Amino acid sequence: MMRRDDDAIISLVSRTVSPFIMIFALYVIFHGHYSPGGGFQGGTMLAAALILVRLAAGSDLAQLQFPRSWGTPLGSAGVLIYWGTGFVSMLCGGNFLNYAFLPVSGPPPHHRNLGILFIEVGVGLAVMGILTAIYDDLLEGRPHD
Amino acid sequence: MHWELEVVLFVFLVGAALVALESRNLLTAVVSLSVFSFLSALLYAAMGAVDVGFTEAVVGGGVSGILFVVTIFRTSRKSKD
Amino acid sequence: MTWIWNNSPALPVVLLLPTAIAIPLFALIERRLARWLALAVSLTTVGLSILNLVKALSLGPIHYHMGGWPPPIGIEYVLDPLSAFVLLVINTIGFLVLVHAKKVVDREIPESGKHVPYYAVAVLMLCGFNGIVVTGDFFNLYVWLEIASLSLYGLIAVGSRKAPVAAIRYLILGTIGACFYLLGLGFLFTMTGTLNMADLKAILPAVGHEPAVVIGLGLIVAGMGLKMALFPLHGWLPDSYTYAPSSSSALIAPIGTKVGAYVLIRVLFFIFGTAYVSRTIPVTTVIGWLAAAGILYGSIMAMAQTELKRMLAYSSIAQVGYIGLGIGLANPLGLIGAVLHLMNHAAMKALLFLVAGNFRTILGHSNIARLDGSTRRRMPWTTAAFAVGALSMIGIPPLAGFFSKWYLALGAVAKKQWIFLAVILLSSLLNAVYFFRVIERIYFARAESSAAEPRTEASASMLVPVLVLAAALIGLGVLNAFIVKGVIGKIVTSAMF
Amino acid sequence: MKAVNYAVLALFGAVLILAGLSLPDRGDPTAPLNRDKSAAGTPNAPSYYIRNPERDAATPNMVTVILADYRGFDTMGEETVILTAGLNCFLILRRERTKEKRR
Amino acid sequence: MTKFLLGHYGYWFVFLLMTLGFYGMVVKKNLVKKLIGMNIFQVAIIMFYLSSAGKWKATIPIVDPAIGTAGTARYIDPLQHCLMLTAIVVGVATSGVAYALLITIYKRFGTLHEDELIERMKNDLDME
Repeated sequence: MMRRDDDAIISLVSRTVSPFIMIFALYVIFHGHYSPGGGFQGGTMLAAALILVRLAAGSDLAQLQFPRSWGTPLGSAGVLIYWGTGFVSMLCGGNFLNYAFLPVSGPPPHHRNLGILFIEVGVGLAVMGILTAIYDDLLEGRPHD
Repeated sequence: MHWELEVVLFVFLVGAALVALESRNLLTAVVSLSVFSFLSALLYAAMGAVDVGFTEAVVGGGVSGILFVVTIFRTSRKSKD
Repeated sequence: MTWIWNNSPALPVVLLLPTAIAIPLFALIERRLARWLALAVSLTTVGLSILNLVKALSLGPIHYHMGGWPPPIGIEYVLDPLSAFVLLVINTIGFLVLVHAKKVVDREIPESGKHVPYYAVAVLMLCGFNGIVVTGDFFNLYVWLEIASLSLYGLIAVGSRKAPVAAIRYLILGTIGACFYLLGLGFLFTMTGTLNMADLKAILPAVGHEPAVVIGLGLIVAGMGLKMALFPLHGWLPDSYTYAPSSSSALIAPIGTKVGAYVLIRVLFFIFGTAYVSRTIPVTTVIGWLAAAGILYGSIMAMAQTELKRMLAYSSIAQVGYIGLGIGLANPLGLIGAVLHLMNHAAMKALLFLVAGNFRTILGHSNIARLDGSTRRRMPWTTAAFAVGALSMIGIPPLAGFFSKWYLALGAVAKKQWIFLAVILLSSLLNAVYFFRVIERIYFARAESSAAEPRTEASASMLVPVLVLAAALIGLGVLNAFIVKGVIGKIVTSAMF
Repeated sequence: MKAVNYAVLALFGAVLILAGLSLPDRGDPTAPLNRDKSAAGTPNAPSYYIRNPERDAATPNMVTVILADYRGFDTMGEETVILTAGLNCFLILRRERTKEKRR
Repeated sequence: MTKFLLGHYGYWFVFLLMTLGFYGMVVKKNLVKKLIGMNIFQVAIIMFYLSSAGKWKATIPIVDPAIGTAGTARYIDPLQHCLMLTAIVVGVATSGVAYALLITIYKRFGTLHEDELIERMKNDLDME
């Protein structure tokens, strides 16, 4: 952000909390079938954890954790996972996004369950990558340099 | 759905919205907007929409607020109305 | 082959989306791939839309269930003659503009790092518009509308220095429009309990008298009016078109506003039905009068402009007014006029904005006062194409622009709306005044420097789309009876008159 | 100009109140939203969504199933919206880093 | 009367918030204030959908084995929740683009007040 004073407490707390937010975010993504939550919430929390470190340690130091150039590619990959799940079911004879045609074993409800999991992961990746990228872009070209 | 809880939250929401709109200091306005978002997340949960409440709490109270504050820091903090 | 045949309604959207993602990734390998990918995918969608049009005309409405769920439960894509027709218009114009874009983008966007995301966002915009046109679900329409609008804001904002201001004004007004749409949809949804268009149409007779439904329809019309720049809601348009890069204006002007018009036609005549929107509540009458006012306002403002692009922008307000007028007439002839003008205006405006882009690239400006005979000598083909486009805008008979006005006039006569007829005639006159001003400067003004200037015609990638569009204007005019009978006639018979 | 703005605002509020008067009661199980069949006799989507997610997708959270399966295409559009926003920020704000270094 | 009040009070609050947001968008001159109004408007629309979704004496839309899925009156409508999740994302995306535009505008013209912006644009020499 602007000028930053290195505060030991802020740095310590944010670095300690950030991994726990990430773990909880992963839980939210993968447990979305059974409880409130899902890809979008989890992805936003992952982005929040990354942004927290960026806020506390400064954008330059946080590059070690999550480089600036990863945001957009990861986000694109997330959308591609979503689209790919739909497209594979299209190639296997169903309509677009018809998970019952996914080439996995088991009865159709199981296919759909798995399909939902795939796209939740895609959504999570996409949201995490792109929100972080937006944050980085907003900070690009700081006034003082 | 519990109407007593909802009415209280609605009143707070209107207050937060007014502060956000009328404050001359944009930072106050933005923080007030975050409060607004968080209260609305509570309201969604009170209405039974836990998923939406969760999302709004994470997005409105968290990431969107941060992005807005970043914007304020990159631009100006004062407003004439 | 059968796979393509079965999935053709969904394929344009399904193919455009991953291309938009692939463009930045492939551009890491080779910068020039970005443009070629965009061109390839938009050419593919043109082919698919031709297939879709043939399919919709021969087999009747085609329903494609996303995820295999039947309509009230899942989202369905519907291809009927109207959506297939608009799809073809949009994709063809998009392809031609993208072919033209290279030099303009090179010149008008200074940072070369922005070219790659520019193409990606342009493809996303096409994807959004394709989605809007084919979808049969109101909420899905909102989602694609947002994609298209967000891309438009970005495409405008990379223009000249003042472009971001125009973009944020467009963003705020556009978001108001989208919010109105969502709110109106909320009212409709709360009253009927469905989001599917066909389902809503079946339920409406039971609840049509409720104020909430009427107001929901009003809010949707207001939101779409904002998106298509209907007269009192046009505030965002002139600045956006002027300051955006020429290739963006050439994408937005023909496509962006037309999609708003398409949604209005779809909602008013295909879901609520003519009897409801013209007799139970007078929505179309209001639209008609506003459109008439917009035609006069746009034409008069266009006469006062000295900048070619700004003049074209005001002329767009007037031309969108014609479509609104056709909607306002609410009779079959008026609808024929509106749909025909949707296509003709898309071709004409694309042509004129591309010519403005050529002027800017070759001459470095597009100021009307500085165009003169030397412009004609330097760029004979471009100026000839401009003349064709301008004559078509005025409505000289063998060209396409004449026929849509002709059907609108017939519709006004059939409805005995003499004022609308007078507005159409008067505005043709005004069109003639402001376009002849430009043609006069190009063809009859003497060049300031008498020295013979070398011919510096635009390069092939910029010239071919312009010439194709000019030829298309002549062709559409000549084949007009065929199009009206073969395609638009089927659209009108499927509407609820 | 200011007066016009306030007039638009008043009109908007009045229209909303008028519409609100005819809306069905909140939380009424017999409102058109919550019936099993719509007025035209077509099946009503929300009640289908409540009854069948476990049978169709073996997932108890109805919102997840609707979001990802029944109306999955909406969600793909939503992801595309986010992607569009990201690419737009890229387009509007990002400058080329290699060039800056060379300067 | 009580039934009407109990069934509609939520709508009045929501409409009040909507009007507040719309007021911010059309009356306020500062662009940041306009964006704040936009956010409030969007949140109010989300609330409108959710208030129409609720049912008295119903539980959250996650299948509870103790209730079963035979009676739809025991669960809150899940469809609006799903729609509004999408709407929230759309709102965030719109705001993201708007922030980017605000930063660019401030860098170029040094103000976010609409009247001043028009004034400075007039004096700007870039004639395009």
